Amino acid sequence: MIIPMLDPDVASPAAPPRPLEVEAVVREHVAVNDEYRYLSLDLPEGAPHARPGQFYHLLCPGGDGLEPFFRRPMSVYRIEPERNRVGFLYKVTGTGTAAMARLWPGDGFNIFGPLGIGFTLPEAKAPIVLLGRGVGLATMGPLVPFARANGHRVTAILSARAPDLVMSVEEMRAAGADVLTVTDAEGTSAVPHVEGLLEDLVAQGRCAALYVCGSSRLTRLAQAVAARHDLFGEVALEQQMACGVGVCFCCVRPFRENGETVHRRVCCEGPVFPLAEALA
Amino acid sequence: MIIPMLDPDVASPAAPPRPLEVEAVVREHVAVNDEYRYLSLDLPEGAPHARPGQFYHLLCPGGDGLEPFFRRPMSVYRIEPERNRVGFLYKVTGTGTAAMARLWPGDGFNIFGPLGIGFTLPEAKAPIVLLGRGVGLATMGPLVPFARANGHRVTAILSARAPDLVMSVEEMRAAGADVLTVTDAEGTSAVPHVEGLLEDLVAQGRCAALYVCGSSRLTRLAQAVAARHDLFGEVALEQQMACGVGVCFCCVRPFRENGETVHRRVCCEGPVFPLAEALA
Amino acid sequence: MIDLSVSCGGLALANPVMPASGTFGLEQADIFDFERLGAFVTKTITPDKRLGNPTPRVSEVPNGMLNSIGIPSKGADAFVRDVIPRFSQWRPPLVVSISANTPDAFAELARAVSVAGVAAIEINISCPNLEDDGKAFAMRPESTREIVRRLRDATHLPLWAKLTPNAGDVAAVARAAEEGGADALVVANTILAMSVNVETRRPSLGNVMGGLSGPAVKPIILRMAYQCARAATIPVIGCGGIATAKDALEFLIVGCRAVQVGTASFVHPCALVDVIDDLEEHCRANGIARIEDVIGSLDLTQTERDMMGDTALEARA
Amino acid sequence: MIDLSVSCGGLALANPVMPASGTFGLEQADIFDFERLGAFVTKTITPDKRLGNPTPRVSEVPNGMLNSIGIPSKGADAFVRDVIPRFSQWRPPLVVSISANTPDAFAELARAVSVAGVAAIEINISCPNLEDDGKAFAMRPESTREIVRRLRDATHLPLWAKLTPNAGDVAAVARAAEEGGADALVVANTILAMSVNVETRRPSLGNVMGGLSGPAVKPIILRMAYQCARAATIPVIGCGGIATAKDALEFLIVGCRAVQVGTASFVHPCALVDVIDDLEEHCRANGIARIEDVIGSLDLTQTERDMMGDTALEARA
Ligand SMILES: Cc1cc2nc3c(=O)[nH]c(=O)nc-3n(C[C@H](O)[C@H](O)[C@H](O)COP(=O)(O)OP(=O)(O)OC[C@H]3O[C@@H](n4cnc5c(N)ncnc54)[C@H](O)[C@@H]3O)c2cc1C
Ligand SMILES: Cc1cc2nc3c(=O)[nH]c(=O)nc-3n(C[C@H](O)[C@H](O)[C@H](O)COP(=O)(O)OP(=O)(O)OC[C@H]3O[C@@H](n4cnc5c(N)ncnc54)[C@H](O)[C@@H]3O)c2cc1C
Ligand SMILES: Cc1cc2nc3c(=O)[nH]c(=O)nc-3n(C[C@H](O)[C@H](O)[C@H](O)COP(=O)(O)O)c2cc1C
Ligand SMILES: Cc1cc2nc3c(=O)[nH]c(=O)nc-3n(C[C@H](O)[C@H](O)[C@H](O)COP(=O)(O)O)c2cc1C
Ligand code: FES
Ligand code: FES
Repeated sequence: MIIPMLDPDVASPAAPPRPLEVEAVVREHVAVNDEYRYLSLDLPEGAPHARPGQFYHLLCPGGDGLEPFFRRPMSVYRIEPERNRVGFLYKVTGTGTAAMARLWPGDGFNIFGPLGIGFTLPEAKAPIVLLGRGVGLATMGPLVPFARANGHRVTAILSARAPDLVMSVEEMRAAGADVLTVTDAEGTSAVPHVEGLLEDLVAQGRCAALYVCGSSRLTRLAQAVAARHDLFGEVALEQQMACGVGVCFCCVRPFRENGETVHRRVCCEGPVFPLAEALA
Repeated sequence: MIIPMLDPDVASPAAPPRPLEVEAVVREHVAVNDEYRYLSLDLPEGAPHARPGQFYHLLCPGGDGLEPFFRRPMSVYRIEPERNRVGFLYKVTGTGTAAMARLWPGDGFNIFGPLGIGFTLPEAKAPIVLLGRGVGLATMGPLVPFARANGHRVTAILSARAPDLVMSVEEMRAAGADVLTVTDAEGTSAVPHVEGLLEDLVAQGRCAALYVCGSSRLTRLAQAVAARHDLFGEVALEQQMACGVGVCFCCVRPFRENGETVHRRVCCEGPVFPLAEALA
Repeated sequence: MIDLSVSCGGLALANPVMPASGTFGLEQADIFDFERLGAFVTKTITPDKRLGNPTPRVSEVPNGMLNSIGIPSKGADAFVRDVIPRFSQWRPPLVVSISANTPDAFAELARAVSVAGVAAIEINISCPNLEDDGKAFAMRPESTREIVRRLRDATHLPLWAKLTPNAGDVAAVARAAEEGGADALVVANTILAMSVNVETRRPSLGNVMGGLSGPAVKPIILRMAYQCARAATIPVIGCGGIATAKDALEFLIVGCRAVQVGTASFVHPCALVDVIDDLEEHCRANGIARIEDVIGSLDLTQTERDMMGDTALEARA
Repeated sequence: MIDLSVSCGGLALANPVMPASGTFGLEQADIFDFERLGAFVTKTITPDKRLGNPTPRVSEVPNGMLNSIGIPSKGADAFVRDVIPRFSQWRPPLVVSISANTPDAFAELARAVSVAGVAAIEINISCPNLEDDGKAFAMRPESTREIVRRLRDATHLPLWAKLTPNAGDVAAVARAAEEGGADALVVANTILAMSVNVETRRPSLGNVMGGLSGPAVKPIILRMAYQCARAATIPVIGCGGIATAKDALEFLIVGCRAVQVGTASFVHPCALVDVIDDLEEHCRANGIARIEDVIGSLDLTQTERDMMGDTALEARA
């Protein structure tokens, strides 16, 4: 099954949309592979729409011993303004996502968003490279059609444990990206090999900007390569969240800011940050 | 719809059955009138069965903002050992019963019981009179077929706010009881009038024993009549419960015991008590 | 038209509902209408810059959450310069929460924030997330009386003393705060707690222990608010597990003149406004003209309620 | 074969799980197998006959309950004569819980229950449901040291001191109880709380305030059990909101040598036996040979867990 991540005709609005708590309705809920599920929601009239890299804060339904108290942050995987829908690609890891996995088409689902700061594209249609692993792919998904729609060449390097767990390959190709996959099983996901791939892309003039998500190992690699060639770069980070809007300060991560270490909030100063400043 | 309360061929076991926590399955769940619902459950193999006047402690399912913490006590309304079923007649009054009202056929329902001490019949097939109001009728229901099966003539005086709210009339008639109804609407439920009915029954030799439930006003009346004519009598009482088995002492009610006031636990010393001793 | 206004701790509030410190900030300005609030209460600030505690800083528990945020702070100067002025665009009064580890620093900070645009100072003498096994000024009446007196001398602004529920005798601490010169009591901060991941055998919080908040604490804090309202003559502001108007009403009924809503806003971003709307709706539905009439209206005539009593009965028969 | 046995407060227990006082009685003998329990703990008795508090005596709250049962008691003589002998038919040791309002009466009662068939005495110096606004001996270290010392002299049996979570400094009270001669600490009793029916504006309990118990208190009591285990050298028995083996494990991991299960039995009548079975299952599944190895195994090496760390990642990639 192919799930396009962004409708080609979408350009990003100037100002970030104002977040809203809305009661969405489950349209489609399917297993993408053994580990990941895709959830598509119908939004109420007038609901704001997200930009690539933004997330929603989901109120997963309790019951049967699963009582998630906090909302759960999820990146938008598919953005469909004209159909007034939003889609998430997620992995069941604990209480909240397990509760979420019980949703049926037609069920109501309380979501709050869109939240956070999304990806920014480099100047002048410069070619970009996406580097992602695990749920990181979900976060990077919509960046492909977004970049293509804005005239950037896109190469995506997707990493996973095994070939059958690499996601979004067809989706990203369909969206116009050149896709390379590396896996632990094939022994191609090790840092030296990936570094080689990146260097080749840089040499071929296909990597003016680097976007990474889903692994601190890959983040550190991307930081090295970007520094070496002075490339624009961004990293999407994760941290546990309570408020999701910047007031509780639970979601901080450390960054390097002219010499000293500072804390930034993933929910509102991110989740997308300048690649060079993250302490991965 | 007529819901028989006890299968004719049932005689009460000698010793009270050992209570069990079991996962029952909803068989039937219907509205009897605007206020009352009937719930029939299939019991797992080997589940014990109740005696008239006993109750189950129900674990009403949480969800959607309804989170009952305690179990809820409910008298058995229908006892079907050979079909391995049990039925409850209940009114939605708050959190727990509202949660209960959401059960669908096929749903599991965790119930614990049977609990408490049920009704006892008088000697020598003596004729008995039931006096009940509101949910009290649910508690008295199975007493009719139980008494008839043991050769007692049964007269039931059923009280309610309005004629359409008097329940179990057909059921009790079908089970072999003479049924009189009194209602506030018709102005026939006032104590003096009901007292007249009772006195007539005593005079006609139809009232060797009195069973009352659902109203302290009627309980006091029954106590007076029983004392006047030295009749055997029992009253089924209600009190909020936590453990349901006699250890927490939250369900006490006051009783007169040779002169002094004592507390007895409704869950295990009742819910059925000697009529004369209750302080109604 | 229902009158929701109350006077509380030296301020006249349009309604008795305000955010709890640490759960509110300018970031929410585009999420709900700030004009609707009874007051603004800012995140506690400290004299100087701080990073706060290690992550994980929060953990969920049944019906509540633990937090060990600590008090990350940009320092007083930055706050006075950058934050306070921005609140002047809205009508509700601004209450600034402050904390410090020594009386001197505390007094100095009180002076520093006694500036135009600040309507009252909430003194967080109770934050259980700092070091010292959760102890704080407000753990003991004496230390409470002292620090409040000290701060009373340091500012002309109304002083709200925020108590800790970890104290053994909150009512005595409440009296001490009043004697010290507090204009109101906020009851209360979070309850020191912890949880453990049985798989990793690690505490769920980077700081090991943290403060419990949310619905789980409501029955405990409601009891303390009731005890404080009886023990002190200054207004009590209830704070602990309030998520709905019904919760707020419980606090008002036992004698609180206002309430603060914290954790609930993390679950429902517009909880504050919802509580205000539903309070008004409750008053309308129950023929209550002024919210003042609800305050302290607890009915202690305990008729033993009879499950079979004919009153109960009429309701059920 | 997993070894669940523990030595605790002068007793050798087949497993670390026992009922909490006031939630257990002979009435349960036909509901679950008494032989399975680590120990029996009886409802607190007082020197003389008592009726207990007015109804309603319980009220449910989110994830827990309030109770103001008080201590209805048939008196010591009836208990010694009629109840104690009946427990001799089972193997687990019998722990008798006692309470009184004066040191003399307390000591007298301790003597009275120091009879054959009783393995240890749990002294309830913490019941928050009696008069005096919930105060109790265990509210202060001094009064705790005194009463324990007094009772230590009154009986040769192991003494378990049950503390109150309403005290401001539970660790200090724990040390005081140890100094007084207690053989173990039970942490803890219920937390004083209340709730209000906003329709009737009446307290939900006949006694206005009552003790909170159930899952809602677990994070608070777990923190106190951890503090007491660090402060005292005698065994700590955790008690508060334990409903599952996972809950029990949290208490064992922070250093408790045993646990008590109370309110959970009201929701699931066989909770005690379920907790024991699941504890054993957890040990089997995790290759733990002796439950002793779990006790006090809290891992405080706080590596800041990284949501993106490659370990976390391998789990999620
Ligand atoms: C900005 C952002 C975007 C994300 N996008 C996606 C996505 O598109 N697809 C996807 O599968 N996952 C995504 N995640 C991770 C996702 O939030 C967690 O997998 C999820 O919260 C786990 O919740 P749980 O209840 O199943 O697990 P539990 O372990 O029960 O969660 C316990 C607590 O920890 C928090 N938590 C656990 N893991 C994470 C994590 N990795 N990041 C943040 N909080 C966590 C939960 O929110 C909850 O508060 C994203 C996280 C962030 C911060
Ligand atoms: C032995 C016994 C038999 C009963 N049989 C029936 C029956 O057959 N049909 C029927 O409709 N009702 C019966 N009741 C009453 C029934 O238990 C209550 O209507 C029910 O518990 C209300 O729960 P709720 O959550 O809907 O109400 P809520 O008001 O939300 O309940 C709050 C708390 O009060 C308790 N409570 C409220 N009302 C009563 C009451 N009248 N008696 C005891 N506890 C109460 C609840 O159990 C709960 O613990 C019986 C009660 C007892 C004690
Ligand atoms: C994430 C978080 C941060 C908090 N920070 C502060 C703070 O800085 N100062 C303070 O006085 N209280 C702070 N609190 C406590 C709240 O103000 C409030 O007293 C407590 O959470 C109980 O209310 P609630 O249950 O409505 O959240 C914080 C609470 C939370 C959950
Ligand atoms: C209904 C009830 C009665 C109780 N009676 C007593 C008692 O008599 N003596 C005592 O020391 N603790 C008593 N307790 C407190 C419990 O023993 C236990 O300390 C508390 O409930 C916390 O544990 P839990 O959350 O597992 O219930 C009682 C608790 C409840 C709920
Ligand atoms: S989640 Fe509250 S500040 Fe980021
Ligand atoms: S409900 Fe516990 S003793 Fe009756």
